[in-house]
Amino acid sequence: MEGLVYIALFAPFASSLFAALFGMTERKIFVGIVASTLLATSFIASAMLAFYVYGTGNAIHVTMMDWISAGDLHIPFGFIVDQVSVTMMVVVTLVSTIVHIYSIGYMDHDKSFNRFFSYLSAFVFSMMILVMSDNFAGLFIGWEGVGVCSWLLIGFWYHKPDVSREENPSISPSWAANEAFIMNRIADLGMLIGLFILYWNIGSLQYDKVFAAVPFLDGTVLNAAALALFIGAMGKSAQFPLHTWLTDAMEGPTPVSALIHAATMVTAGVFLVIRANPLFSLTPEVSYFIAALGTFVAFFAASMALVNRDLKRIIAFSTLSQLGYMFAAAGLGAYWIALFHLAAHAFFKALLFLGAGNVMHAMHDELDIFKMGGLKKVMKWTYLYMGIASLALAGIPFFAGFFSKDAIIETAWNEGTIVLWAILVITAGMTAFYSFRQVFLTFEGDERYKKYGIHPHEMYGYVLVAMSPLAILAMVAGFGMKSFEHFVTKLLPDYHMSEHTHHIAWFLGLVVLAFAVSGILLAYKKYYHGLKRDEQLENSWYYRLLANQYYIPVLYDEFIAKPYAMISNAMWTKVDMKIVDATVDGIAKFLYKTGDTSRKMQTGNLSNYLNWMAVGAVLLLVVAAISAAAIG
Amino acid sequence: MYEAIAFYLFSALTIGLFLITVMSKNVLYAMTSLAAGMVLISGFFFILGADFLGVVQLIVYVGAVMALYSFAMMFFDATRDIKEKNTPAALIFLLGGLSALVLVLIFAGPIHSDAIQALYPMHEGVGNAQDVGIVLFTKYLVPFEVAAVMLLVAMIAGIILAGKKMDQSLTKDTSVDDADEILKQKDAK
Amino acid sequence: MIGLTDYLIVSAILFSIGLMGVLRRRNLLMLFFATEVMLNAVNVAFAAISHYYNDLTGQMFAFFIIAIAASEVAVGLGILIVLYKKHGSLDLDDLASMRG
Amino acid sequence: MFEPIKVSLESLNLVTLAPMLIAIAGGLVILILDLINSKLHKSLYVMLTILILIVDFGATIGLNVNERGFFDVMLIDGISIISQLLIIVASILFTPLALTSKRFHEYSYPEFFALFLFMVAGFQFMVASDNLILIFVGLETASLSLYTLIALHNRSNSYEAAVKYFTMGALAAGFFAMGSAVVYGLTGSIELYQVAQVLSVRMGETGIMAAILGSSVLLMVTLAFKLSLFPFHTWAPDVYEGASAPLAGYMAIVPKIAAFVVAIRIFGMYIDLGIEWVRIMILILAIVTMTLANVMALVQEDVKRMLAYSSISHAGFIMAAIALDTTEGTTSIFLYYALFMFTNLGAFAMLWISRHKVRRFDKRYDHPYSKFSGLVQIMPMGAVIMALFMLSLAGVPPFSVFWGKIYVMQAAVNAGYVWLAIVMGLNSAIAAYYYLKLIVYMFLKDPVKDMDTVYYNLSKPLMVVIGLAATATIAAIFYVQPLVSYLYYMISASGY
Amino acid sequence: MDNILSVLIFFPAIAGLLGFVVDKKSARAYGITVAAIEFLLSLWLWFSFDTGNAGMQFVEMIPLIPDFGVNYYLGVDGISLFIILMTTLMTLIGMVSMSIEKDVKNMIITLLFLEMTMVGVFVALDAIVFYLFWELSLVPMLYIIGAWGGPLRVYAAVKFFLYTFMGSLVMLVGMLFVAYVYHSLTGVWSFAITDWYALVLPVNYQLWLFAAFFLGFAIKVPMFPFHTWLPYAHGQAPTIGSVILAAVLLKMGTYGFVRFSLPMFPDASVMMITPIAVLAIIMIIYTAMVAYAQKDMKQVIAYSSVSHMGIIMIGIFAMNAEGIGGSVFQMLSHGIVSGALFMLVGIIYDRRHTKLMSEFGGLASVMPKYAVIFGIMLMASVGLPLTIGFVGEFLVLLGFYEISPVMTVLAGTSIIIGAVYMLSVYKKSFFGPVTKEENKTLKDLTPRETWSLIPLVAIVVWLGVYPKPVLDPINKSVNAMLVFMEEKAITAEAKDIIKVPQSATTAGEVK
Repeated sequence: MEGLVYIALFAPFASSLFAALFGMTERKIFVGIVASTLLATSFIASAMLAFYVYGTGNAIHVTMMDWISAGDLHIPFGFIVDQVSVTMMVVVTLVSTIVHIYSIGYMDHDKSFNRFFSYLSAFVFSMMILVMSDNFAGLFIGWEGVGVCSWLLIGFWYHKPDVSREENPSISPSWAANEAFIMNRIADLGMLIGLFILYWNIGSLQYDKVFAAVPFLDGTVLNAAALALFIGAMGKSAQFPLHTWLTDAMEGPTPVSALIHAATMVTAGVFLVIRANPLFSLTPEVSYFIAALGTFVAFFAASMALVNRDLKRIIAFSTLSQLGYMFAAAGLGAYWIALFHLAAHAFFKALLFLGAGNVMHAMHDELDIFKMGGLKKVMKWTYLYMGIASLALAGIPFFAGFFSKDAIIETAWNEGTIVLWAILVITAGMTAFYSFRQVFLTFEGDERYKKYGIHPHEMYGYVLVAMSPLAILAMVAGFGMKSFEHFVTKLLPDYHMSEHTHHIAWFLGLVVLAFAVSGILLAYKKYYHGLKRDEQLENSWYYRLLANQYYIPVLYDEFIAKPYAMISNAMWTKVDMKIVDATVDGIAKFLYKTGDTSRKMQTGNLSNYLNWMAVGAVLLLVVAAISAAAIG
Repeated sequence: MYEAIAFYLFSALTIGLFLITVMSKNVLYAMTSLAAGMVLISGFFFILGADFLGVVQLIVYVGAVMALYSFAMMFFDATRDIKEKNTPAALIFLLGGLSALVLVLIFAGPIHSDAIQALYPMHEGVGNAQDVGIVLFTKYLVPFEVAAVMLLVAMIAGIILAGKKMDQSLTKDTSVDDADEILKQKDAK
Repeated sequence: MIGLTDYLIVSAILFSIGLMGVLRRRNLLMLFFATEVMLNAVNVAFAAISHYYNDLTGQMFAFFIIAIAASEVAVGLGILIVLYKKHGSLDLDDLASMRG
Repeated sequence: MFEPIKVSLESLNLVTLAPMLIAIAGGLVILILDLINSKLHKSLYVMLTILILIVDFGATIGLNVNERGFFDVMLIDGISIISQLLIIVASILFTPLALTSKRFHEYSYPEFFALFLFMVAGFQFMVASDNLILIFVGLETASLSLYTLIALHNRSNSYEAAVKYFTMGALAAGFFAMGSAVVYGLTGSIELYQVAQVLSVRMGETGIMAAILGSSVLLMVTLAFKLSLFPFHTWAPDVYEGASAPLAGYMAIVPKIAAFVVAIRIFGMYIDLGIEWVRIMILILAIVTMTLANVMALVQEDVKRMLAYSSISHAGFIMAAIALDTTEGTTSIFLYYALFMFTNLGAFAMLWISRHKVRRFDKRYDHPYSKFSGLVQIMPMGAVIMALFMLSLAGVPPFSVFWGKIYVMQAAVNAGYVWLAIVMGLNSAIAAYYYLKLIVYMFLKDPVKDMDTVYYNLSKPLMVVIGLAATATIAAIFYVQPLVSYLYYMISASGY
Repeated sequence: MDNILSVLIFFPAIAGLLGFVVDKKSARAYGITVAAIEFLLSLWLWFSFDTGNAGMQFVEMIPLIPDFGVNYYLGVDGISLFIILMTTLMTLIGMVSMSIEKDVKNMIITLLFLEMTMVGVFVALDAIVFYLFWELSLVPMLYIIGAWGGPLRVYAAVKFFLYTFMGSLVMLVGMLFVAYVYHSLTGVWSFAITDWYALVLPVNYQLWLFAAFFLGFAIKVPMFPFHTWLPYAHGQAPTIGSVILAAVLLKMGTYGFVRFSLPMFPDASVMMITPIAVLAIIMIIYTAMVAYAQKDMKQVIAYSSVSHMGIIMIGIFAMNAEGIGGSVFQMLSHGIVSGALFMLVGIIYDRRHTKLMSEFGGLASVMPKYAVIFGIMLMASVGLPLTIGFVGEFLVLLGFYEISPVMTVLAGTSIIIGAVYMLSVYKKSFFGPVTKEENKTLKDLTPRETWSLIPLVAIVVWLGVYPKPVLDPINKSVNAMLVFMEEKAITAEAKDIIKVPQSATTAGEVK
């Protein structure tokens, strides 16, 4: 079994290295094939591990070697395959494999084809470390590793120039990449602090030791640690106020968005909260804060998705919103539900993104849904996939999203947090609306793209085949909920609805469904028959507020980035040059001036010299007399 | 009483003469008053019983030194009045006055002590020259000989500095900016 | 009665006169005169102290000072002569080619 | 009438006089040789001088410590021996600089070498006595010779230098005489050991302080002039510039050693008597000197003038050690000069070889910095060696001056003057600038003029001297130990 | 070979002397060979180093000036061992990568002398010998900056020299005072650091001495506000000069803190934690901001050096094994990474003769290999896990957290603002379209450049993934030092703050 662990872990690494070998050469199709095969290997190994864990209920714990040891700190490269991590592994490798295969088709015209695979596999490797590590430091390796890969991949088309925010809200891929990295770094500092708190209070960063010791710690310490870790999670999972990078990250190639910014990396924050559940369950205040923030983000992101015109951004907002749901669940203590939603979401959201990728591919990278329409004629399969994924996202019964999202909303009710419940329900309606707004605008109605002289075409067949597992999972995954619960609750605390909630569960489900269906109907009414633009609405302040993401990116730009640049510049030109350095030079100049002044006594005239001698004698006398008087 | 009169007379005269030496614009006057002042200084020595010193003062100073100065004066053709941009008088008098004041303060203090034993006492009834001679040729023989060397040095120095050879300088003092000229002249030759 | 102090004060005054001369004069020859005055003033002090202590050391010192003064004159005039040959002047104000 | 005075030859201890007599006799021999044959080449005289000095050295080193001779006029204690040795060694080292490839005016006089030897003898007398008369006479003998030697260079600048030095020296002599008169008035003696005895008795008397103050100030003026301490240093830059480089280098060492010995004897006595303000006066003088000389050196355009200021600053540096009045402090003075000697010799020798016989480099200066521009391209080895000397002067370890500096500073620290050590340190940092400036010119700039970049004066003997100086500068670390222990032994034996 | 340390010191020096004879055209090969041999010797030192021993090894002691207590006293422990290795490595790599055409021979000789002084500083166990090499190292650097530098080179070189010289002279006074105290307590003169360690000084002495040493070291580090010589020095120095300066010379300062300040003045060090941490934090944040404002690529790296040195400083004053060990490791990491970054900047400078970022843009498209290596170094510089940069930074911040959480957060902002300026450099220079015509034809790395960078990349990854072989000996020596400091501390506060790791107390292997 240990061998499988290493295969699962290192196959993506091997894939990355292999692709990197050809990183600077022409497109080589076999690179994509080899990479996909290796990823598939990793998936198979993960699946086998999952069966093993499922079958035996045992976790596999391996320690590869020591990493850092200094003082009392000992960090090994240790990996643990237990119920939680194996779930993540399977999800990650599955989606990655599909995305890899998809990318062979999607990236076929890109001259950096090989490099792309190298990055993508490296990402998977980092993600595997993140989920498999048996200690917080290892988690942090993966954490940063996925950050870097995300940076590389968002900025994959680095050669694009910067443009104004009006033209492209993300400015440029490289800008978006840097934004993502820096925002994540802010959160990572929080995470590091969390690690430090745990280490200095417990003396170890190993999960088992930490979680064993957590119950004996002081409340404030726990709160601090939980909060700090959650700050880390907020960055990676793009929770408010660190959310802006996620939509900008859509500058990356679409497979990247599917894999990283929908299915896997962004859920790392949720994973962290789930993983550290013994800590979070001891800190109800922090947990409640997580739930509340999650709920807020769910609504907040959904609201922005309502009016957006960018195909990928809409999906990105929906991802954000769904992450909010997950945090809400995790914050409320329903860790396994959060994990379940995480997995289900990974499937349908990846599918959605890949579908969007197909559209982009067909539309020659056009993303404005107002310029699309009627694509169903040429892209039947894609329409089908995206439809399925949207249904799952909207929470229509028997699709994956229904089970998981419903459970979360039910949890909110169950915990008695009616406000959260209400918001989540409303958000569910909004989710349905914007998903179908997007689907309808893209695939139904008049063929607006013709104006722009675009000739769309369906994606390659093998790509569509490769996407099918996701579609199937998006449809059926929900039925595995019971066995999943059974599986993961061996590790995670089980969460049961109270008797009362259980009784009215059908009712609650109906409420949610009602909202979802009405959302779809509204979308149908407005957009199914083509785009009718409402100038008045589009110019209203709230529409513009939403369309501009509440002006938050602008605010960040104006109040953080620009002042920072300004202060930096002032620090350099004013403080460093004019004060610090000038002081040093000033001392030197002062000495030089003194020299210049005092050399004037050296007139060359003997008479002056003689006078100096006499003056000196008098001075000497004065000095002697004064010091004699002073000493007494 | 007699001594007091002599002292005050000599003091007044020397101060006056030396003031002329210092203040006069004419070298001749200055030198004459200097010589006269030195003669009077030897008067002090005689009053103080330092006969030998007085004689030496007369011979060496008034004789030799003054003769040297006179020759030098002739050489320098310094009989005319000298035009000097003297240092501002205020500074001079300030410094001179201050030093005088300080020195007077020092000397006016209880510098003299009866407790001090003379190491080389003068002997009653013995001529000053004899006393001096004995000390000079025992205790101070070495300084005496060194003084001889010093005079030798002075003599050699005087001779070679004033000698003809100094007129033909081997080490000229032209700057390199004139060097081109020199080179050209050489080429011309 | 004339005491040691009186002599010393005369010596001090003479010394100061000499010093003033040194400070004041710009003509080298005149300047040398002033140094002679100073040395003579010191001689008076030595002779007086010697007298009042009844000790010969002071006279010895005065004697050597005379010798030194004489040698200085010789060397000094030697230097003055070469200088005069070169510069044609004994004025200090003409003698400031090196400065700074 | 007197009884005839009987003096046994043994009680005179004539051997204490031997070193000086050798030098004087040597000078006379040279004069006689010249009388016999006036066509002899200078190299003969140079070698003769060196030989005489070597004999002198031998005689000195054989002296017993703590002896007095000749009616106690001669004082052969530890510092007198080591200072004489230093004087002689420095003289030996500087003499061969006469053997340039070009002829210079002063070396055409055999009298030059005779005067040189008389000067050495004068300095030796100066340090080998605590009798103010002999000190004075020795000082004047040496000084008069030195004035003449400077003037003999026979350039208008050298006359100017000689006149300046001479006139100020005459004034200083007046001060010295007056100071001695006050001392004599106070104690009835001019022998320092007697003076100390009488003063220690008289210390308690009221009103006596004014006279002590007067005497110390007057004597200090003279010594400060000799040591070129601010503001009595004004002659030094001009005289260094006007004198030939070997003499300038010589002046930076030998007269100062002699003057330091006298200063140790006089002011050490005052401080030992418990007169604290003398210490303060010396410290202030030292600090002002090293600082102001340093800042003035910063702005110099001529290397020789810069070295003049630097030697003023070094003197100030060492002057502070006198104020410490500890054995280590006194040791540090001699150690410093012993180590400084080689570096200084080297630096001035380098200037000397770059001297053109007739021309100056530009209208004003002989050795401006720009003359050394790009020296590394013209004469790499010379540039490296010169840089070595500059680094040594700046106090970069492990070159010789560093060990001197560190010893002085350690002495200051040991005596409880940590702040003084810090001031010294900061001053060394300032000083580094102007030494560095020369290095910058030599290594980091391009030559300015094609002519005058030739090194006219270089000859084999000079190369040997420079090589010796460089070796001694670099290898200081290996001989510091024996040097220190010898100096320390000698000084502690003589009770300082 | 018990005298391996002497060999390490003097081999380059002698080689440098002999180098005068070598023909100009072969000078470079000569230099590389010598540096390679020196590097192999240092490797040999590592292999024969007894990692189980925390104390000084390969000790050599020859009395130089016994009356004065100066000995030729050398030794190496876990702390200095790797800095020596880094020194020899960076010298070798610097020489290999060197692109200088003018006066190559002089450069080679200078570098060899510089190597001698650098190794000397790190192996000296006698304060005077330490000081000797410390000062001597200024001279070759002065020459390198001054002779091969940019237009302001003389100013920069002189500023560098004088600034450091000034500080170290004050330090020298401190050393002399310690020697004096040692003498007055024991009656023996000694400048041996190991002897000084045994001195228990009163707190006020400690504070003053700490201040004196601080000035010397802080200028070298360089700590805010003494850092302004550094941008000039780097800005004007040729690539090789910057590489050595950043990689090794700056480490002398921090090494000095570890070797002198901490063990000798434990109480004062503990009392000075807050002021120094404040300075270090200012240094971290302020210089990072200044770095962000720079227009010249090299200046960014220069200021980033200052910022990173702040991290090292803060770790040293964490007073626990994690922090100090992390600092020492970070010294190595910073040495390798900043050295590599300077080499990289030098490479583009050689091609374009400008370092202004506005002149570049889109380099990743024309110079992919270059961009990759730059990217790796950049990531190491911002402390990405599994690169060398992370280990040290992580340990430092971890260690300092015990002292002050708030200040750790402030210092930790370095991971954010570090990323800000480094990424901005990368974006401005490497991303975006190729706008300048001159850039379109740029050649990617030549084999020589590649092969001088590859080892560094390898080390960056190797020590990021498996720092144990390096970290263990460091840790051992640091533990020993902490045990010793704790025993020696006299104030209760210091005893409290100096944290000896449990592993060190239980193992009992420490003398």
